Amino acid sequence: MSTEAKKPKKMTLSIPPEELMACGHLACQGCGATMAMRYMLKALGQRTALCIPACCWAVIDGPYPYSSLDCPIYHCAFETAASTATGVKAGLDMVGDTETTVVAWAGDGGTFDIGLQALSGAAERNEDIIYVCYDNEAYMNTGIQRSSATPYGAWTTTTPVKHFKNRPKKDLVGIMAAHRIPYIATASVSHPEDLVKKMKKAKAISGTRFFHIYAPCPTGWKSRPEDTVKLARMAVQNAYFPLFEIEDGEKYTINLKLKDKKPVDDYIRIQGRFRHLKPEQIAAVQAEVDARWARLLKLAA
Amino acid sequence: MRQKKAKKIVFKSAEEMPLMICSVGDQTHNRTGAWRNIRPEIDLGKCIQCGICWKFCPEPSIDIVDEWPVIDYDYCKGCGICAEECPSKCIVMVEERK
Amino acid sequence: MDDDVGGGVGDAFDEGREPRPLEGPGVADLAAGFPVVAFIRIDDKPIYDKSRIYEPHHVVVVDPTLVEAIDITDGLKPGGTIIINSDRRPEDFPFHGKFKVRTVNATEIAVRNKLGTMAAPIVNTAITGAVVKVLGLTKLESLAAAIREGISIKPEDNVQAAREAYERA
Amino acid sequence: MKKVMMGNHALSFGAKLARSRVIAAYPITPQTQVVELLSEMCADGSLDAKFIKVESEHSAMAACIGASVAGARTFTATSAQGLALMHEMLHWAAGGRHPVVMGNINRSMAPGWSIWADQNDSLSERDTGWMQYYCASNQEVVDTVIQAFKVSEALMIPAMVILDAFALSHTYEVVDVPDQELVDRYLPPFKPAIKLTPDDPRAFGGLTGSEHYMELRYKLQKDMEKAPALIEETGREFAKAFGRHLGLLDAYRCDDAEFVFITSGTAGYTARAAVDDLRAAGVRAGNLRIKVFRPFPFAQVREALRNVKKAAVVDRNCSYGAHGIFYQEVKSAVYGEAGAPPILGYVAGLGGRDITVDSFKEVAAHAMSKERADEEIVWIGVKK
Repeated sequence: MSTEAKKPKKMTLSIPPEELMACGHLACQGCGATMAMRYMLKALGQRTALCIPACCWAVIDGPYPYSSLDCPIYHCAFETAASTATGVKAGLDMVGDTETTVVAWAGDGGTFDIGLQALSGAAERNEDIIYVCYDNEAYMNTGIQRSSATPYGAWTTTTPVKHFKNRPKKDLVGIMAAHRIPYIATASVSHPEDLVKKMKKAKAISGTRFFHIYAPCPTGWKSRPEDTVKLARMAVQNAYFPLFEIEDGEKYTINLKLKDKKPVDDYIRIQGRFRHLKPEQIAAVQAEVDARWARLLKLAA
Repeated sequence: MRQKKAKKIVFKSAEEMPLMICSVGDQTHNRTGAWRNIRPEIDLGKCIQCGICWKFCPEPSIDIVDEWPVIDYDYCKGCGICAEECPSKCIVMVEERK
Repeated sequence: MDDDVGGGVGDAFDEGREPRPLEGPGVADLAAGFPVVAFIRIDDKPIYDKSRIYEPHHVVVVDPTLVEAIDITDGLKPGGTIIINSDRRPEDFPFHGKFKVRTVNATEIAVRNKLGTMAAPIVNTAITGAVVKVLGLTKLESLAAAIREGISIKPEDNVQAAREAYERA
Repeated sequence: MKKVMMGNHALSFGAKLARSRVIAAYPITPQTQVVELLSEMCADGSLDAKFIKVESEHSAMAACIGASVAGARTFTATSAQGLALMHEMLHWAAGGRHPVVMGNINRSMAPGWSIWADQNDSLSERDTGWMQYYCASNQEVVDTVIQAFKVSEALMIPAMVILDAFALSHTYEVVDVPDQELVDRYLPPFKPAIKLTPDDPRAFGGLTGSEHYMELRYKLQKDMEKAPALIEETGREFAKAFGRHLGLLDAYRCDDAEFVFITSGTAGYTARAAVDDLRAAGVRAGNLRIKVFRPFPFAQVREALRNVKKAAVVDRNCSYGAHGIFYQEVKSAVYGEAGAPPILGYVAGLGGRDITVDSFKEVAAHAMSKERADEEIVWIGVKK
């Protein structure tokens, strides 16, 4: 392999080249959450302050006295991402820094479950923060226990195969929409351009902005590390995790229209956490996804 | 884009530690390349310089040097996303000899 | 620390006299309908005793129904004063004679001055007018100034209620 | 300027005079007037602060921590159940070295629901790394808030300013409100050496291994140990500026005392009245009010008890299965001292039961009838 063989052309990168995340971090191989952080920081830039509760990122960033990010971070208590971010924003404002974007960056456990009260409080007050939930659909940092973001059918260490989770994932975006906050978006690590674009849009809005980012976890989903982007893309294309925005709790916009909506079957089959599902159970997943998609189309019409 | 490769920080006494529990350096002392079981190899002859491998690298351990992707094996954990996503199939995963 | 409770009773109450510390540990209950007891100590010297008062010199009864419900004379020092918000005469009360009883219809005064409603009259300022007069605590104008400083809603109606009670008591 | 105000408003005035920049609070009886007045002050512009009306005490302390690490002077207030809900964040504030100052109204813990005074709420937080000041008058409340900010910011350790429910929180007293200009001279703006800013990006509070954690806590303890001297020093400075001394202990007629009460909070003032009565009856009594419980003034208590023949600690709290909590600390302060007096422990006033001059006389009579402590707890005023 040699570079002399070909004349290099000028590369056009589809996302900003600036890196605010350094190598050496502690994420597992093929970690979706790590990609989500990298893309968000590319969009928001260095003047970003992060509040990170207990979640994978509490570890990924690196232990004391290190950090992998070139932004200030406050590692906060599990249920306090939104409330700590509220305080950081107020504190920065009062010391004269009104420019820094304050981000609460939490996993699904810290958002859907233990941090929901603080998030709801911050959203109701319309605090001037961006709240990002990177969703890997279980408590991965503690070793794959079910959260209320765990989808129907999934195995976790607390929903063993014989008693897999038989309730659907909580509709968090719906809950956030009910708060009538100025901006809500879903995003996926398979679509970094879309993520960066929406994050930049959110940065220019004031008030509470909420992102739900789909972040596959090879460790917890029992999938191959190299399939992380593929799985995320499949989830977008089969409407398992559609990409859309909600402005002011009302105006729904679907960012990626699905002309040819794929079935969930392939997506389910390449993840070990769903291995036990029988065809009729997969059909139930399909029915749920179809119903959610139909509802979204109606809301966005 | 190139990251500095920092040294490990050793505090010899409590006195040397800042009052607040805060970072004083980055994680680049941690050569995560040691985790790797399979290594990506890029055939630049087939590379179309699309930047997709760079875009999807979670470390990020793929740099763009003179318009070509270059893998930093000090940090590449060998996840294989670059090979999986490469549209020209110019990256192959090769078993690491340890 | 000796001087820290010995200051004046505040601008409005001060009148340039010897300062009088003032205390009232409220034993407020959470819900409506419970009897509420509050206390005030007045002295020229610093007051350190922070406990409730068990043997008062005077008793002020804001809610006349309490006269039937509890023994409002419990612990009252002989010859003490009882000021009751009531439309009855002092001699109508059984403890009249044993104690010095004074009545003022603070409810009527409050309602006429649009303080609360007939069902829930707000009688605090009216009864205070009577207390200040009967016990000779301070001048009416000092009380009026305190009310204006401390009450942001309808201050003049409250001052008027206090004035009427002061004049009638 | 002298004003008649309730203890809760004394807290608000303290926070205002200290120029708090961020206040995050949640209402709880008997604390509500603290936050009501502060929100009015923020609304009418007399206080240039952000008031965050959070949805729980847990979030209140989280927001205070966030604001503090960003470099803002931060205040909150709570009581009892609210303080207990904050428990996790109290560790966070102290461990993270965020000098938040908080008013706590001492209220008994449920169940059954109680809104009245005792100290088990704040004393349950004694091991969190917060400084604790117990006040006996509204003047002391307003003064202590100002001093607490000065000490806390010097040491980067948070502090609670504590007052009894109703007996102080809702009691109106005369307060000499310190002059703003003098307060500004006494308490300069908060300028932490390290703070959360993109200009100096750091990760705060990350995963800390056993090779580092202990040193960080060692530093907290070492700085805590500096607090007693600093409290005395800033107390003298306060006296110079405002004419009122603020110290660790308040010794009343202790100089020649043979028998002393050891007290805290408002009971520590009621005890003075009992001391006067005992003196009139020929007993050389005194009262040692412990104003600062954390850090515990071990050396100062030891010194104060040097010539005392007997001491009775009256606790408005109980560590169930052990003793009154001040009693434990006082005993450990004199442990092993040659000639240390017998120290007896009394528990009184739980759930807002009144502690009266007579309660103290009962304590004195009991203590004087004993050679030494022969019960773990002597209960005062309980229907056994």
